[in-house]
Amino acid sequence: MADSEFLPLDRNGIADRCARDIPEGWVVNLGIGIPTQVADFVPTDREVIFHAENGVIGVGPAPAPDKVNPFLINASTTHVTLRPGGCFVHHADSFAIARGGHLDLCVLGAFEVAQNGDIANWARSADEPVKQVGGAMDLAIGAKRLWVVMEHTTKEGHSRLRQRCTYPLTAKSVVKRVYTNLAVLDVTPRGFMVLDMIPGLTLEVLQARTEAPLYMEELR
Amino acid sequence: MADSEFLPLDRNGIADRCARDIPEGWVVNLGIGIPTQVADFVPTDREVIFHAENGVIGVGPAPAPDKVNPFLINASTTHVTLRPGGCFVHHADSFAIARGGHLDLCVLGAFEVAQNGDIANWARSADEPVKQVGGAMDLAIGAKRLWVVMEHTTKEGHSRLRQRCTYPLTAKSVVKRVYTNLAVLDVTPRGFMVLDMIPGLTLEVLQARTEAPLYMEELR
Amino acid sequence: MIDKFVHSMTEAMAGIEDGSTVLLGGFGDVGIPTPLLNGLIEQGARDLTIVVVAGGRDGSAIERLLSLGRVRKMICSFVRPASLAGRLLQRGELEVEIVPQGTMAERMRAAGAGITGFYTPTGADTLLAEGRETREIGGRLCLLEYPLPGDVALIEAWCADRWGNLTFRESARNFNPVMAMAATLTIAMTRNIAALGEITPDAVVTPGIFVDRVLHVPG
Amino acid sequence: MIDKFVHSMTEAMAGIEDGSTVLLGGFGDVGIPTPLLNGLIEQGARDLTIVVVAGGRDGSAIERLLSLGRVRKMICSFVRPASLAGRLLQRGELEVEIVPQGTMAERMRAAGAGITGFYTPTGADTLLAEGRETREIGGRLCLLEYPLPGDVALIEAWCADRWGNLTFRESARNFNPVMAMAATLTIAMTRNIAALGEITPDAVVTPGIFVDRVLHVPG
Repeated sequence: MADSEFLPLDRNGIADRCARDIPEGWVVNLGIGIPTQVADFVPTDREVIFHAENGVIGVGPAPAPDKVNPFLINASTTHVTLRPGGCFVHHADSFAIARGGHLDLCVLGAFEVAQNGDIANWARSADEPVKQVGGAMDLAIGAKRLWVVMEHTTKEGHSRLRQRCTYPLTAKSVVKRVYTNLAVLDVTPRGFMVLDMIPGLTLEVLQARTEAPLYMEELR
Repeated sequence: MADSEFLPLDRNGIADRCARDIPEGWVVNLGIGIPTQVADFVPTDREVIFHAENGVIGVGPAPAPDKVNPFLINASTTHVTLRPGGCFVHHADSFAIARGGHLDLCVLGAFEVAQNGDIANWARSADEPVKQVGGAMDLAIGAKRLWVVMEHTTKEGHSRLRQRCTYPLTAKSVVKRVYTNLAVLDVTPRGFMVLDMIPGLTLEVLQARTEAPLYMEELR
Repeated sequence: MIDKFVHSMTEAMAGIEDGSTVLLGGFGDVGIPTPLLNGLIEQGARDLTIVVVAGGRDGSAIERLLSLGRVRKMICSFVRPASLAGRLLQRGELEVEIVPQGTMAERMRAAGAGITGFYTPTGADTLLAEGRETREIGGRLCLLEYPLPGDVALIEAWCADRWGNLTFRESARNFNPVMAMAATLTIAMTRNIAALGEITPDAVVTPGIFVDRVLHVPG
Repeated sequence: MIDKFVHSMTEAMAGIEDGSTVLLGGFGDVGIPTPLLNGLIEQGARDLTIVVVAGGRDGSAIERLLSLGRVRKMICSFVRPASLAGRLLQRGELEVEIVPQGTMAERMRAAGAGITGFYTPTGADTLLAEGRETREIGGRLCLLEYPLPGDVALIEAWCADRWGNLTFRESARNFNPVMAMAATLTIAMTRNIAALGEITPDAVVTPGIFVDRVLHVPG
């Protein structure tokens, strides 16, 4: 089957697909990259409380260019607004929220996710001298649910969904769901369960691009 | 020498004597009992910041009867005022101040103080079924300086300044100074050093009422 | 629309189960959510563990809860021998865990902050450390303490909005914000209500994230 | 009269010694006390350990401090390979300790709160735990973390009074209040000054207890 028979989602498409599954009322932290874009696809009339590591609770959309508040940024250090009902806390309180189980959801990018829910998203190898961990480890262990949004494969075509991660771990057994440009998959005791695929894609084709074994629930 | 030749301080006298030694600018926590009275003897033009365990920073004097704010009490649960510059924190932050070394001074009452600075002020015996610890253990280990104000002897005439405490300890090796109705004593590596005595009292008489050995620095 | 306001005491207390650990805000007579405590008495849950700074004065709602035999265990800093809690303890009808006040606050903060244990010098050299794990850190004996989470927290606030953002009056703040973050189900009563956004963002003391239900109890 | 205001940068920086650990507030470009950092550069202390969330952008005061060879070690969450810090690290000219951002904040809070150690699941299953003490608590692997105190903290505030009470602007709060409580000598710069009592008691974010010196830097 040729690629032309299905159209992988672009970054906005992945973000949009993820945003669809976030219900009103959840407290959500969005990581840097595609995750940050998820907020753009949550309708503004659906009240979702976005938390940023730097102590902003109730992050709103980007300001109009002439309304930028220089003191108000999110964890990606881009200027944002504050929703009515939002507030500010300091870094230790902000991470108390993240680590203490008060986030209904955290959405992170990743290099790899393993079928047992392990996530690798902070370093490409143990020997890499320069590392950037940020808040990923805190968020990964602390949120009630961790979802990952990422490309299904690397640029070289290697699967990012794996039996075991090959990159250094961020946390073990924490990922609940993965949104890729090809599919939505839950991490289950049996491994990756395909919930949804882009139109035109079959489980066989998806499996061919995925190192970890996949399964689908039979329709009853 | 008969008792009539010297007049032991009353509770106000002890509090007053202690207050004299508190310089401007210190952050001070006062325990329940005589310690609370110490604040009454700090002149209002000497800026001392009183901290109460229940999260009041900058405790001021008692309000006029018609100016009582029902929401504003100190750790002894009596109504107080707030000095300009005062503020409120929650209990965990309040004890972060106490335990984190941010109090220049804590003044507590005690049953006994030992010559190595041990303090016993929370329980009369290990077997006592009903205990009240409050914040004493937190304050005792956390303040930069711990001073004790107490009667020199029990009602039965037993010395409260001891070689070793006989009551259950609140903390070990923390008391720096003791103010009693008879004397002011520093806890030093050599034991209790008498700094000051009430008029008419001699070291011999004081020693006769004190189980722990005392010494005075010779005038040079 | 997020709306954490509930409109009756029954709704506020719904689902509190027998055997729950209930965190009770307040210090002295200030910041105690007495109407919620009365609601809990009415609701009927028993075999409770309550966490509260002191064992309850005569005539208080806590004393009433105790007198009805609804409390199995009390975790607190003070029990007065002459109080009902003191008498129940001496008769062996109430289990009491005495915790230094700062450790009590810190253990609840730890529960709220995802800290799974911490060391403190508080109490390490005392009776309270008997049979427990200690460790010398930086030349100082320290006691290992574990988090103190609640199934439920009952909180008194001064002002609240529909997201559950809370402010407190003066020293009525005390344990309330700490308990709010430490419980699975945080139920706040508030004297006043504000429209969303009406509480200045910098003035919010307890973010609504920590609050599940808000009951307006004027006066 | 308590007056924590100092009236020159020289006075603000007085006594910072070689070898000090300096906590630097800020996140992104917000809440960074750049004038104080420039003051520190001027003051001359070297062999510093700096604690800061990220390794400094091109053109930042942190980059300047690094470029002058004044920093021995950096404790941070992010170092970009292309940054000066990244290059110094790769050349072996800078020691870097990478700490998860939440652990970094919590370690400073612990330093300020008298907590002598704590356990967290953060990082326990990772490279960062290699060779370090872990412990299973409640079925979860946890890492033992120690406090991270500073000799000095440099803080940016929005408004201050003579007792050193501070407020912050929006997300400029970030690490500043945490670092203020974690350092022996906390030096704050403030854009605005208030008379004592003018900041509403409930609006004080950092009590003056945690602050040693305040420098007014308008604008």
